[in-house]
Amino acid sequence: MTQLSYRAAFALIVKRDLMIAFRHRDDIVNPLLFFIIVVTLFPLGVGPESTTLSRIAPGIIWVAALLATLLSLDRLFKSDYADGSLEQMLLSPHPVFILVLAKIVAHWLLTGLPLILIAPLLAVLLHLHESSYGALMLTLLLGTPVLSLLGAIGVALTVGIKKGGVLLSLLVLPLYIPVLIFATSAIDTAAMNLPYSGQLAIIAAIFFASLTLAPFAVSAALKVSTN
Amino acid sequence: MQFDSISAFLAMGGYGFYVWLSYGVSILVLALLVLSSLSNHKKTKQHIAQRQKREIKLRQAAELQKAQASADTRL
Amino acid sequence: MNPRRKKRLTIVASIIIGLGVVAGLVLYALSQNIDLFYKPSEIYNGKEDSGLKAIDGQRLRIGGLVVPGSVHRDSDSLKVSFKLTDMRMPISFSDTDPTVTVSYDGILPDLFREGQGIVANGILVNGNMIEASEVLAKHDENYMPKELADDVGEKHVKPSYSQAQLESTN
Amino acid sequence: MSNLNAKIEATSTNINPLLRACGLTCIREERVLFEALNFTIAAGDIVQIEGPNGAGKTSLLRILAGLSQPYDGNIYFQETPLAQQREAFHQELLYLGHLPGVKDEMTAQENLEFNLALHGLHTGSAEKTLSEVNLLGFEDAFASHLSAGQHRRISLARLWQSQAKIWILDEPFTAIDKLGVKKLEALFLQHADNGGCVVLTTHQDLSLPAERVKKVTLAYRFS
Amino acid sequence: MMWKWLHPYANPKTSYHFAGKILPWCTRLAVIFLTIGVTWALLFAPADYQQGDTFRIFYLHVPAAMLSMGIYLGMAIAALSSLVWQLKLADASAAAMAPIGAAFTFIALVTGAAWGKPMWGTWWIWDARLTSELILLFLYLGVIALHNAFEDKSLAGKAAGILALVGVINLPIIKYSVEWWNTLHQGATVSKLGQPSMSADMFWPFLVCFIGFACFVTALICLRFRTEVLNRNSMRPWVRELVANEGKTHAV
Repeated sequence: MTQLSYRAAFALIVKRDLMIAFRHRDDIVNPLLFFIIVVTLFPLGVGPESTTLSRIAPGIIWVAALLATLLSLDRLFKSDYADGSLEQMLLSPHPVFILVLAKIVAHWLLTGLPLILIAPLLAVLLHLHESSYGALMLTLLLGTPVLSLLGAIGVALTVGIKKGGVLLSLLVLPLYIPVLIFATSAIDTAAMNLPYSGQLAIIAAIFFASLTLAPFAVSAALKVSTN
Repeated sequence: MQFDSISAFLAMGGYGFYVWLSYGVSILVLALLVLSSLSNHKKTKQHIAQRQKREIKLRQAAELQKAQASADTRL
Repeated sequence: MNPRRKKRLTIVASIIIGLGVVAGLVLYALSQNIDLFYKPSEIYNGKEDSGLKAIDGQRLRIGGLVVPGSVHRDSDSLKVSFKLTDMRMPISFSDTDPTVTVSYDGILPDLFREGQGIVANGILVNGNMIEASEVLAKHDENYMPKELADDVGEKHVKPSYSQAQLESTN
Repeated sequence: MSNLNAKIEATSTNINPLLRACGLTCIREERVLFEALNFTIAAGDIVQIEGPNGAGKTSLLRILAGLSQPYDGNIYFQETPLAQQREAFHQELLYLGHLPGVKDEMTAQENLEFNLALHGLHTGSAEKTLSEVNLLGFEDAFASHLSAGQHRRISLARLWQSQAKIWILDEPFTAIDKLGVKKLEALFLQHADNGGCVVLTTHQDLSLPAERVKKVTLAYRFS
Repeated sequence: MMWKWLHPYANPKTSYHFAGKILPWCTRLAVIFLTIGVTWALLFAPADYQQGDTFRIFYLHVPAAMLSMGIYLGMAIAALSSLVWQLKLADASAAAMAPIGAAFTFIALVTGAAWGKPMWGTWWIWDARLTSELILLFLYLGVIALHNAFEDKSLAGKAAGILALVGVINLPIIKYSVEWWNTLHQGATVSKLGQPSMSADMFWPFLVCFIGFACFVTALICLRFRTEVLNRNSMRPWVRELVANEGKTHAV
């Protein structure tokens, strides 16, 4: 019997998830549209004054990114759970955390990456300070994978529960708070032309911590949920 | 004793509102916690007792049915 | 080494490396000035560790001791200004200490007094003036009864306001 | 060994045990489904698990496959507890549950190929295998256009390629026509003869020779 | 196994009765200590030279804050042992602790706000310690919500345990946030061994209050633990017997 290597198993799952998502484009487009609409609501609600907008821009973009990710999390395990493929993956002869990591990476490619690409455009609409663009991109680059990783823990815990939607946000949003705090603080600091490497280092630390530990938490949670 | 009169005690040196707010909320929360814990315990026991009664009934019904069935075959 | 062992070793090693990276990043972050906190002397000389100086118009947090005798209160509004100097233990003041002037328009916290440690959020103007949007009193972790404090020579009078002063905000 | 709550024909007299259940107890939502269950499944066995609805057949299969944890007791695969050798066990396991695990967004062939690849099998002959389960001509059809029976056939197609010794099948005949059932039964017999074992639940009567099929009968319990 | 001596207590029946035996003693101790402690704190402890009588909030705020973290730590340890060693009773005790911890976190936050308003000049500031204590409250609420979301109590316990363990990272942040970041919140007073930064006539009532709260928490954990054990073992003969017997005595 040929035994797939870790890398081959990882690539197999990523490829499959991407293929399914591209054939079912709503799943990619809808969270992105949600992100754009939420961000455009603020100038309408707060008023189009550019000084106010540029002050709250980092917060708006990050909160919208948080909510958009939260909205897209359902896709991560729910449909696989509903049609039994999750069960088959848990029974495959690979360590579960490899499969989980592959699914999270696919999720990030499908939600985090589009958010990062569209964010500078929205930042223009919100009159973000010119010197903050670098910080915005860097925090999103380091921060959105954390959103996918930590979110996966929440989804894995609630995947078996019928009305898990509200519960999911209750579990996941508190875990997102540190990322939000340090990301917006980094962007604010950058706006004042000050070094923001400290905040960036903390986000990077959160990223590495969740990258090493979340796959194990998720696989434990999936084993509980599919029980 | 740090206070000369009851009114001085209640005033808490001008900070009465904050002090009594703290103590009031704490007592309220802890009282609610104790009451809910006690009622939970009681409810659990009632729930178990109720289910036992239901099971006894179910078993009696099954035995009755069996007895009837065997009576039917004898006839 | 059998493949099963090898796999397990890879996993353990990657976890350890991951956590090591995390620890390193956290230590680095702690050496940085994340919350824009300055001491009065650092307004002049730049941050102790990085030498970074605050610029005019920058938002910052400043923390220090209120210099005795420096508090000036406007008699018919809530405007107040005072000088801050570096916090040091035990508390002492000398004329040569660098000081910054904080101006504030609002009700001071009850703990505010001369010689007290405070934290102010505000904007730096004119190199060593701070227009505070918020003044918060920082309390140290030492508690003692009044009598004992009187013996040591500490006393505290909380700031009081006249009706006219309070109404001036409205 | 007391098995108060279940009638068991699979016994421990076999020389070559693949799976051994020891003191299995399963409790679901405060109801005891079965208690202190002991049995052994050896190479060459076809075991049918019987019982009324709600007796815990599916739960027992899921515990055997290692998907659920029993409340008490242990499963041994080749005399070593499951938990200590998950990957080696999954290498030798093929489990098909109630749900076929077929993605609507993929074609029949892609579904089968993914399932085979996930379990480390060659994907080259997927098209030929699909013809075994009567899906010739449906290879490029998206699963969303196929019927429930066809979904089940896609997932069952793995059986023809499988090199796993232990097959655990939950209601494999649901939505399968008579001819398909015959074909599957023949495959089970062949698998058992080749040194594998099959554990399944079904409400249909198997047309296999009675001496080949061992039965585990679970009774409905009131508590 | 080195845990062999623990074995009798790993039996649900034994531990149920054991908790039942501790319960009345802890309740008595809690009532005694809390009565003395609160009276002392409110009437006899001297006012602080700076903070005046608001200092009396200290006697609620500090024990509540310490216990909110202590209970979380206990819950996380219980969750870990339930996940790693499959200890079913650890699960029950973790479930028992969550609501109590949430209540104490809430008290710590409210009393802190009521103390901060007159002293710092604000009900709330978004500094590291206050924010992370707030996140702690959210984590407790998440754990409780997960416990309620699953029908099967042992699954609920495992799921909530994973969340509790993920949240453990918050504890060191709360503990060290005051030293790491320059915040308004004062440093530790009580745990500074050797050179207490508090005079004795202020410290003793605190100690009495703290012991009282600790006994109170232990008693509550025992009570809720008993409920959880009953819930998880409701089909066991000993539980049926117990419930049937109590039903009889009540009927008489």
